[in-house]
Amino acid sequence: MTTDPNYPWQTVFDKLKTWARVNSPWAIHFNSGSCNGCDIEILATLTPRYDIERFGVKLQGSPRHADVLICTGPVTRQARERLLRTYEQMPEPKFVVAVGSCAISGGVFQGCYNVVGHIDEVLPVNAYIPGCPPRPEAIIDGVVKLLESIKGK
Amino acid sequence: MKFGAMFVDVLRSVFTRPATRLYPKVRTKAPARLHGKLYWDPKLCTGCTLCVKDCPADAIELITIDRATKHFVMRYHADRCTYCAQCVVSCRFKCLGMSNEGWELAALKKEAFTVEYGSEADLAKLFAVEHPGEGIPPAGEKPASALE
Amino acid sequence: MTTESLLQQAESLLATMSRGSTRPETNRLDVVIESSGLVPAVSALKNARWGYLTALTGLDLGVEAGVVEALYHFCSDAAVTTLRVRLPRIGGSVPSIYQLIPAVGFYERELAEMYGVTVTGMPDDSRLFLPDDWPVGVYPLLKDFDPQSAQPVKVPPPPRGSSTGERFIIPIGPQHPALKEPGHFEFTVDGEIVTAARMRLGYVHRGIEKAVEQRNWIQSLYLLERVCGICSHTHSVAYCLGVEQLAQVEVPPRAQAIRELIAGLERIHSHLLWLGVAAHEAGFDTLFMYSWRDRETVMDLLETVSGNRVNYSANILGGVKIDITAEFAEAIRRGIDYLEERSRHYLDIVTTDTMFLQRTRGIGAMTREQAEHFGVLGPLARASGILRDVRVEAPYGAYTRFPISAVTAQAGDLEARFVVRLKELFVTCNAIRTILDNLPPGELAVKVPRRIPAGETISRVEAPRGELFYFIRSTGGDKPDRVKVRTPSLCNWTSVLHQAIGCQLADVPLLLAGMDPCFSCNDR
Amino acid sequence: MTFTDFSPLLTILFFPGGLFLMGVGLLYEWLDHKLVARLQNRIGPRWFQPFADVVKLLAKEEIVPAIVNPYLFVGLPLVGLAGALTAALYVPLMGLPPAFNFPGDLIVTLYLLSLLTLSLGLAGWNTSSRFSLIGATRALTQLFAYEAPFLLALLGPALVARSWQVSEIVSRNAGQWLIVTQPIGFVVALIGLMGKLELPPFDAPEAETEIVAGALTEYSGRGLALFHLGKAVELVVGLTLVAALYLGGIGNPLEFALKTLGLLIIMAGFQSVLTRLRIDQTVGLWWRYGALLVLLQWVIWIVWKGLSL
Repeated sequence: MTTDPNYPWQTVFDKLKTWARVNSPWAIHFNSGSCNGCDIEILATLTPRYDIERFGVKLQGSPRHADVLICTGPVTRQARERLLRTYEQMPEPKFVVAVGSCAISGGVFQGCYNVVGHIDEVLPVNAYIPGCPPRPEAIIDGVVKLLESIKGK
Repeated sequence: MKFGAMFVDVLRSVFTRPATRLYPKVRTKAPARLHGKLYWDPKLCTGCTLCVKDCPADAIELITIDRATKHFVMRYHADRCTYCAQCVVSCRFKCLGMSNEGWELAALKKEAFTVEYGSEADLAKLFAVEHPGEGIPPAGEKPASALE
Repeated sequence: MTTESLLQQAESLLATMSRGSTRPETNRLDVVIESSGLVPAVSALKNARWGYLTALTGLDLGVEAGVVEALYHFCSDAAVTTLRVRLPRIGGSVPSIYQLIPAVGFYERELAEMYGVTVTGMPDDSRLFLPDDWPVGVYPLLKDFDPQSAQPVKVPPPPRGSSTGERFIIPIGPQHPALKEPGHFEFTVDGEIVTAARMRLGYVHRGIEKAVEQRNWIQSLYLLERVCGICSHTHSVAYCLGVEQLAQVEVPPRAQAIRELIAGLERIHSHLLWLGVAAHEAGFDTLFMYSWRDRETVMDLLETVSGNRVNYSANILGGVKIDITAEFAEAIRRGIDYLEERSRHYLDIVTTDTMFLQRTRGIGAMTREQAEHFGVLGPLARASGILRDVRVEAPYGAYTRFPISAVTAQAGDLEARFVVRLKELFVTCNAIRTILDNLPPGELAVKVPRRIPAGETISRVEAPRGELFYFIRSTGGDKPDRVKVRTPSLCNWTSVLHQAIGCQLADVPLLLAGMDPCFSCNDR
Repeated sequence: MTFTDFSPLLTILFFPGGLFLMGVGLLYEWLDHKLVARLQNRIGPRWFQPFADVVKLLAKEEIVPAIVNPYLFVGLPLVGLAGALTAALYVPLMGLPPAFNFPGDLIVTLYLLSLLTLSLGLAGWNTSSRFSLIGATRALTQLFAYEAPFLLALLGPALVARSWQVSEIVSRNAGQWLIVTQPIGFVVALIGLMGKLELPPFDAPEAETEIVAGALTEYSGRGLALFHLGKAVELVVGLTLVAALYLGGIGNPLEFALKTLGLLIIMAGFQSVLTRLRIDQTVGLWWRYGALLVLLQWVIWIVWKGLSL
């Protein structure tokens, strides 16, 4: 593939790439100190009532396969390094979604001695979904907003 | 001992519609008691700050504009809030409540989560104090309900 | 035996070791012993089969007092005997009782790393909750702990497990599809057979027990509710019960009934959630999908009633926030009927499906003796034939008015754990119906003072995973002095790690799921 | 009409080989996912989902781990896909006569189909991440478990037709529904196909909850996409083979498409009602029941033939 912007196929390829990216966001989930509430709501979005596979979202086990890192919880000292490593293992382009109030701001866990901070102090975050925990619908709403923003890029 | 005990369920699914709700295309109404975004009525507030004291997540700031005439501005951080409604219980003057509609709060920028409530004049005064020399913001620049 | 005679028996058993005993509450005996008397005292209780060790609380009485206490709580039905060992604040030491009670391993490690108490003779003294980069000699639960002193220190990277020879180590976690929460396991395998198992906790350790000391009584309620997002209500009930005992307020009967009602709904949601997760671990995604589809029914009920799907915040100190109107009661009844029918169907599936039984029947079997030896709690214990359920042994709140019958099974294998949990759903459904039919009228809450009178109390609550233990101490201020949370998962790990040895690697995820682990509960 | 009239290059690159085959494969994959989703009472993915997945993966960064042999890492997915695509040339794809044929091509096809699993296993060994290693071991163990029964089951129709050439078997057995006379062979062949494709309940080599993604754990981007495509192609080829050999030949393309669809529905049903087998259980199942039953059926068939002669 050539990278010459004047090459007419380039725009078509770019459009195709963006289309594929928006329609196939494979996700990986990392809990860096959450109370579990957000995690089960994320899992609930996979189940028949919400079925996020409608949007092409699949939960992957290996960071190498994932496009979107879904983070929950404040970042604890012990989990920080693993969170970073998981992010580094993901291939480009990658996106980060922070789910839950404590992932965004620390929530109730502000000032706890083993909490380093919230997600965006450790990783660049692309979308925030507040709630304690957010309803599965709210998570879908957040994912849709993230995909819209990718489309716009 | 049976082979494929879930066969009945699976077969039934062939002839029934999926249990999936088509959100966001089709939106069902959230339950009336749902703890969504907090709202605040500046007229009733006496500035006792019990809500601030009892908030487990520091989500509420009550900024005094004028103590004597009971003018306050409430700065609410939707991203810190745990939606527990303790502030609603703690408030003796019923000036706080949680909306059952404001729950789709997702945003791409964190700034969207800080909301200021108060009368327009009080908000303008606060803005002048916090952003000296920038002049009064045009109306609608920082609306009270930035999240909606 | 009545609580009174149990306590008298304990008192006479401990008479020779006792350096003074008190009865702080009607169901509690508090015996002060020397650290040299600990092993004889524990053996005396163990030999007489007096209850089981339920928790080990560390307590710092402050810099002026210069004393750190280690409290060993034993429970037998409703009676609680506490062995109180007073130690100097610096350089205190207690002997390990691991040889007598293996379940104490985690508690002793916690005591050592949180309070700097030396426990002599611990088989494993590695870090449990604190991070690897935590400086040596800094103990977070001491009253004069300064967060600034806990700056990260450089640690050598852990030796990367070699795959030479027969030692082939499979790491599971902290990020792994089988674990929705971070914990770290290392399974040494020989082919597909597990030969050794290690575990590292602390990825979700946030330091809630310390944070509680900096928040007022009301804020602490919501913080403790978020110890765990699955059994959040039981955590807040345990805390409320304790604080209400300290404040000596009587919660209105209606509030108590509503608390039990929500706890029942929560148990249904938790068990169905577990059923799905366990099925997923076994590679039976269809059962996962269907059980979670039906679980949405109870989630809807909880959301309609309380306003939140997960952390319901139904409790306030002194009562509840929410009322159950006739309209809600009707909705709950309808939902319960559907769920009961579905649960029967799921029970049928897990006990008859040939392929699924191949993965559960006879796997991870634990005899009654083993279960007692490891101090197992909750459905895990009940699946091995031990009736261990706080709601039955020591009814609290509305359980005195709406009693519940415990479900037990004998086989102790994974299948029995499925059966026990699913049958508990029927019992729970019936209890909810009884409550709805006889919902007492009256107030929803009474006022609880902002400052709680000084004192110590213990509250035990049956969470979906087993007994939840809270020790709460107040010094009369507007903030708690100490809240100790001992969650059921922590007690159950020892047994599961033992069972994993000799199992197929493919059975390990299901075996871990079988105890319904909750890392956020463990780590706090 | 045979496709040998066309330029062979065109045949291989576009139709029925290459692009067309991949397209059909991805469509079948979507159908499979959609069916499983519907059986689980949910909506499931949209029709273009596998296409979006593959395009996205192709456009993604490919991380080559430092410790692997880079040539093998890049080459193995190609070998796997090439094997599956080549196999397609010898089967009556979409009810059309095979593009190429020679006596004994059935055996060659079956071995070409195994190439994907072999390269998957090698890829796992090469990556030498712990999950990949276990995944690779399991994939190869499973290969040895189902290969023989699968082969025996597909040779049943060959025995009837007295030929080992796919086109010959198909034309000689046309109209004969061997599913009726050789039901055991059919079931073993279908389940063997599921084992080959590592579909549940034979997904132990990529069991998410135990070993993350098995041999493919370290693959990202292009390599993953190629393996993905290889699986999709193998799905079509396998379905075609089983349908052609057991369900009364090829008939016309529409009829044939319906036959393969029917097989897919049965497979989706199996996937949804069965629990994953442990690798030792899989091996036990194949050798203890699969292989023995097929042999038994052969014996019965031979004896019956001998008596009727």
